[in-house]
Amino acid sequence: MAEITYREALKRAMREEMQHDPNVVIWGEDIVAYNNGGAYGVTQGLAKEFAGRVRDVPISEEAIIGLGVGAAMNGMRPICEIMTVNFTLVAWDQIVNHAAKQSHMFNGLLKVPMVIRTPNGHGRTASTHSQNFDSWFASIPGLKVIAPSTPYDAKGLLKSAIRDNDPVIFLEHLQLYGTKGEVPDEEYFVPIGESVYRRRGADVTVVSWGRMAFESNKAANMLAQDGIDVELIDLRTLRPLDLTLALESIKKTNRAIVVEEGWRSVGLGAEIAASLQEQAFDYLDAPIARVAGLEVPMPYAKNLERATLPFADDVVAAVKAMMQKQY
Amino acid sequence: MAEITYREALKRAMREEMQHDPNVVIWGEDIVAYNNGGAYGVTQGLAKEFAGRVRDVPISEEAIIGLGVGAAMNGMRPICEIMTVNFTLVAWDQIVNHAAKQSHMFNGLLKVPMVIRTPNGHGRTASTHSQNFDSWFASIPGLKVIAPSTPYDAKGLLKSAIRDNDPVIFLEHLQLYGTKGEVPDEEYFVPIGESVYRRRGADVTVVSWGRMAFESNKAANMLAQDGIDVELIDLRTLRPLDLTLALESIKKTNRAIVVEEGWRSVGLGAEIAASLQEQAFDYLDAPIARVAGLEVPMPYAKNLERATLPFADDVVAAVKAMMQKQY
Amino acid sequence: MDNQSLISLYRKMLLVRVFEDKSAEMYTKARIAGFLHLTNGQEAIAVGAMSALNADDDLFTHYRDHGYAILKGASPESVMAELFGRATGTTGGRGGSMHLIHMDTNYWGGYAIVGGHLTLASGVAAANQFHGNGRVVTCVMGDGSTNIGTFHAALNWAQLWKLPIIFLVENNQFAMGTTIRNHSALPDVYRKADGYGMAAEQVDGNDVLAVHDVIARAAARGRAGEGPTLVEAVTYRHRGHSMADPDVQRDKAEIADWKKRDPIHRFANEVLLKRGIASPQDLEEISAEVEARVDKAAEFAENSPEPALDTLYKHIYMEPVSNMQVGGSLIRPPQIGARVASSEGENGRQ
Amino acid sequence: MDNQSLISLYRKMLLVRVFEDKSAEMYTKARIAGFLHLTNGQEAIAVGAMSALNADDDLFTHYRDHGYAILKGASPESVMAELFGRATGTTGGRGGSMHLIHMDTNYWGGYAIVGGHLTLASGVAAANQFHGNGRVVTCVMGDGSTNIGTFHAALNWAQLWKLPIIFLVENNQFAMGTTIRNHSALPDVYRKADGYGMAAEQVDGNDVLAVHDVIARAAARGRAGEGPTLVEAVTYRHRGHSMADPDVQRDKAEIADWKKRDPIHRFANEVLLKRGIASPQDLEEISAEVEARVDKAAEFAENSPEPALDTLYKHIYMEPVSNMQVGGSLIRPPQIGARVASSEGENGRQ
Ligand SMILES: Cc1ncc(C[n+]2csc(CCOP(=O)(O)OP(=O)(O)O)c2C)c(N)n1
Ligand SMILES: Cc1ncc(C[n+]2csc(CCOP(=O)(O)OP(=O)(O)O)c2C)c(N)n1
Ligand SMILES: [Mg+2]
Ligand SMILES: [Mg+2]
Repeated sequence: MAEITYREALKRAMREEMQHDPNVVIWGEDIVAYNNGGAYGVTQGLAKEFAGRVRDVPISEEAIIGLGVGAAMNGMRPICEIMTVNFTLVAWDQIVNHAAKQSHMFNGLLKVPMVIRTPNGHGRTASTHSQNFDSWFASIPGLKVIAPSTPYDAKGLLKSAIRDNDPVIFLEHLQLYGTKGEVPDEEYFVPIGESVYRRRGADVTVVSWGRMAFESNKAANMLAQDGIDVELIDLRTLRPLDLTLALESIKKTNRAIVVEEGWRSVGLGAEIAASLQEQAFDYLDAPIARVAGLEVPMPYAKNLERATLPFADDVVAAVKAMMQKQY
Repeated sequence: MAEITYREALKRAMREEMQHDPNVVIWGEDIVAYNNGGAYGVTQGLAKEFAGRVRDVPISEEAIIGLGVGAAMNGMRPICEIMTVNFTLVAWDQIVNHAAKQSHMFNGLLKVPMVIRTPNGHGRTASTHSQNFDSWFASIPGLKVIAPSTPYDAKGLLKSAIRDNDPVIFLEHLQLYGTKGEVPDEEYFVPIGESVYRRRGADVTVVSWGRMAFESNKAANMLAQDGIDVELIDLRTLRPLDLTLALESIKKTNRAIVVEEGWRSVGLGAEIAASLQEQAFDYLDAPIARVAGLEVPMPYAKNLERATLPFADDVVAAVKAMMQKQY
Repeated sequence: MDNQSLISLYRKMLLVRVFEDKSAEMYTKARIAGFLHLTNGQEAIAVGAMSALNADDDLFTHYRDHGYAILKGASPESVMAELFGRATGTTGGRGGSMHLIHMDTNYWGGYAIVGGHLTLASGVAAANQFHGNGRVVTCVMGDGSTNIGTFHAALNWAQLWKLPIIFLVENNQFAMGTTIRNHSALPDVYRKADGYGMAAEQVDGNDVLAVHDVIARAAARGRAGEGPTLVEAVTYRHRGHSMADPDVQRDKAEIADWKKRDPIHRFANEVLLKRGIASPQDLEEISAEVEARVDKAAEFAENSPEPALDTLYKHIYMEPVSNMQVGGSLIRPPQIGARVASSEGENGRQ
Repeated sequence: MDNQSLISLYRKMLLVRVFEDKSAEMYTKARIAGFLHLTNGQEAIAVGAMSALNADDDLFTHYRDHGYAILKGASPESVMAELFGRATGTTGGRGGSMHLIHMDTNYWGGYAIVGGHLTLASGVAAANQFHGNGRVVTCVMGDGSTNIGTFHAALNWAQLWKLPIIFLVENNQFAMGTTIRNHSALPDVYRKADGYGMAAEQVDGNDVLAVHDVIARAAARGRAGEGPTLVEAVTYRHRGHSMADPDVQRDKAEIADWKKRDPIHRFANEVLLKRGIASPQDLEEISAEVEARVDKAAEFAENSPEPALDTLYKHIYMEPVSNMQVGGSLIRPPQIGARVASSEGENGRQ
């Protein structure tokens, strides 16, 4: 088992699936010529390997998604790359009113087996280029939404997503592309819709996903040194939302914190908190807390960007505050 | 004080503000010629009264919002009518990345005093034409979001919205256009950002807005006959979100239900439940419950549409279940 | 075209017309609700276009779609039942008037977000090209739909990749109540192709044979790998935008004038009767036959059941995840109230 | 144009060039982060265009905006400070390189969502028209931005209402790494105006005087109420798309070839020196002066403070509601952890 990057894991998933099924294609802006394949290099080399199946397209996200839906309905399995998640807004109607609704509205006569791959993330790119819409995606009936935090999950879930017969929003993360982890050489799939324990612990339940699962894990390591024993759940799939482990865990720890990167108000964290208090009301020793990004259009300046985003130390502080507070 | 419709109240607000300020204009699809003014008749007569200031525009919602933002920055106060909320998705980028971010990103050098008026609602129009995005709007920093449930609030809040210096999403409701209520002849304003008690009661707190505030009020009347005493809070503004009354009420009733029209997952109801349990944990005798629309692309068939949407009887059932249940 | 085919064009136009009139009647009888957009006056476009294409050629339309669905082969019964919102409709009552479909002959459906389907149609064309299956896509829209962003994004891409697709604009000169001079910088819609170097033709949309010829040429272009064509068929609708339209804004004289150019009467008079292909009596027989056909459809719809309530969650996902719950959440919402209760027992039934 | 003006064009082009080179240096020294898009090779467009317009004419640009901001009157200091993310920058460090602004002269800012600003610019033009103030808007974009929906929606509307606006496309023949032949059905961008019946001109974007003339004509058209013009200025960038671009895909010979057509050297040789307007020594003096100017800007930026943390919530709303809390919620989030603690005490400070 080799250590590879999250980026490489994604590429391997696509390569394997393109070998497996000739109808899998990749369409996106600057995924062929630029940088030998992609603004973030995820598709590097694939255009050469699969002639005619990886194509650069015009800048028009509404058309990338729309053509992807059409091609998917008509026998292909397109992977549509949107350069960053910020540009999905241009295609919002095509995602919500078209990709997500086709199979239900047309009573199962159509299906839309497409994957929309797009990275979240930041990097001093200011307010229109540093956003996180995980929560909105996770609220849309008809979509499946995936946000892996490790190379292993990135590969296994992307393979599942490509084989799935529903439209899948696959949320990668700029800050994770370079992170490494063990990935088997043999083929494997990670099932869609199953959360996982990243770490077992007795004191407090932390529920997270994507970059914040990564940061929460760091936080758990730091907290362990202070004798606080975190049980960390990585959701991996955001829709359908699997809260079975969170529920199991909270019945043991009696305390939970949801950690998310996006805006706090009406975030997926709110859904998780609301659901858990409904389901585990009698087990709670403290209100369910949320750590989230500040509700500010992201500024460019280094110090302001840092202040806006949540990191491991924010999780540490939140856990400590919860453990100390009397209710 | 005369009884007038919600529709008429909206029109009066626009007429008064257009008389007050020559920079107020209305742009939208089919608001002049069609039906003498608007698919739902809200602007009827205004084009004649204010020559050149009410204009039909091409079908291109991205341009309606974009031009509105530009005109607002440059000294006008445009009211942009989007025929129904469903079509705001076409303009999603223009709303989220442009309307909402301009003043912060440009450090206060620009302001965007525009109102985006658009109705929610249903009426056997199937899945792409029967949606509710209140929750998404309410999560966007930089926007103010209003959803009045009475003619009085419709007029007073629309006047406040037009005078406000920030972009306001003004969510009307098809099912409320024909409802009547008392509206003073004298000028008045309803402040943005203040929730209101619609009904005082001791047993259970119901928090709602828009059509569901209307339905919840019906439900409260029905419940009163069974001796259940509902305290009903109408949020009126969804962003900024005023939960002060809800908090006050829950400390008295110890039980709360949030009632919303849209999809349950990651809805504003989740935010309210999550916030209230954070703030009033020690006062709760039961988990905060949510009544919401089913997470289904809306079907056309009468029985299926009815099953998908929440009405007063759903609120009644939810309140009764909560009152009966032992925790 | 042989006489039989010419008579068939007439029958089809009449069928579409009579079907529309019947649905108008059923709307006023409250059998049909929501939006109902009728195509009276525009029948020559659908009939001319469909007659020039292969049975398996692909079709996308906007919401003014009853005629297209029937011409593609959906039975009038299934279409009327859909308008009624019944289980026997083309989508089992889910889509209604605006979202008919007939996948047996690659009719990919009616769409109601203006311009939204142009990109989908282009994607189907891209798949046709990828698979080299020789099928050509026709994508129908109104004049008002040529100003929205997706029109541009789709046409640029289609021309760039030389996709086998025909963009067919039914220019009835109004977007709801807004005349084309108030919504489009260029009222000559076909000239919008110039911005893409795309082939384009303008045609009298009330002349069924002219429409046939233009579409035949465009389809040949598509099949030959020469890329898309923008076709503008100029026409006029006899009724309001939808049954909800009071139609106050259009000029009464203009409407009367266009009614004189009715595509069905015109074809009957100028082709069938004039050339002696059919007698007035033949035409009356056809008419009676068509009326009976449509009556049967209405009767079928009337007698059809509503969709079963427990189908509501079906096909939100084509591939439900093992333990997926209703509403996309894997844990069961608390059992409070009807709203929640009504979704009970739906485990894994998406 | 008199000699002084000609020399001024040269000085301005050089200022933009030297500023770009300095920002590249500062980027490699990690003073600048994020995306940094430089305009080397394209300077004649900004300088030519701005020289043809009034000081209060409106300007919108895409993210390749340093030159435009400076030409509109923002001091090199404030621009460099913005690139550094400092409090003294044009937006106090909020926008960075892609979102410069200078409202004193109606420069409405740089925008980074491709095509997103075209509608905003049209709205500013609509307000100019409404107020009859005689101002003309210039809206700058790249060739890659002419394929997205908003391009179409904005151009149709602008032509329909005859708005006083110039759509100025800097056609550097690439959208990031994608050549125009792979992204645009028509590589002759100016011909996209044909779909709107809009006036259009194509111009050598490396000829500052030619650009001046075209923009002057377009502005006159706008001021005369004749509506918008689409201007295509053909050019080439000497560097990669941004500082992050390894620039592997462009042909080395092509780059070298275009460098021979460098707009600054060309103007110096073919106009200033050839016509005896300036001597080589004059040009060297200008160069030294410009270098010093830019050094001063970098020094200013270096010595400027970071924005104060407590300004973060300012201007999310221009008109905070009486009791509005941080993050749009009126009740205070629970005081747990740094994430929340950092937003303490912000009551009413939006
Ligand atoms: C994006 C969007 N905006 C607005 C509407 C509302 N609407 C429905 S049909 C229509 C007019 C369309 O006119 P046209 O394209 O000419 O088609 P016609 O109805 O004349 O056949 C409008 C504005 C919509 N369905 N979608
Ligand atoms: C809607 C959107 N999609 C994608 C991007 C990413 N992106 C930034 S610049 C660019 C290329 C634009 O090329 P062009 O318009 O020719 O301008 P140039 O950079 O050449 O000046 C792309 C794809 C974006 N910013 N916005
Ligand atoms: Mg029309
Ligand atoms: Mg370019």
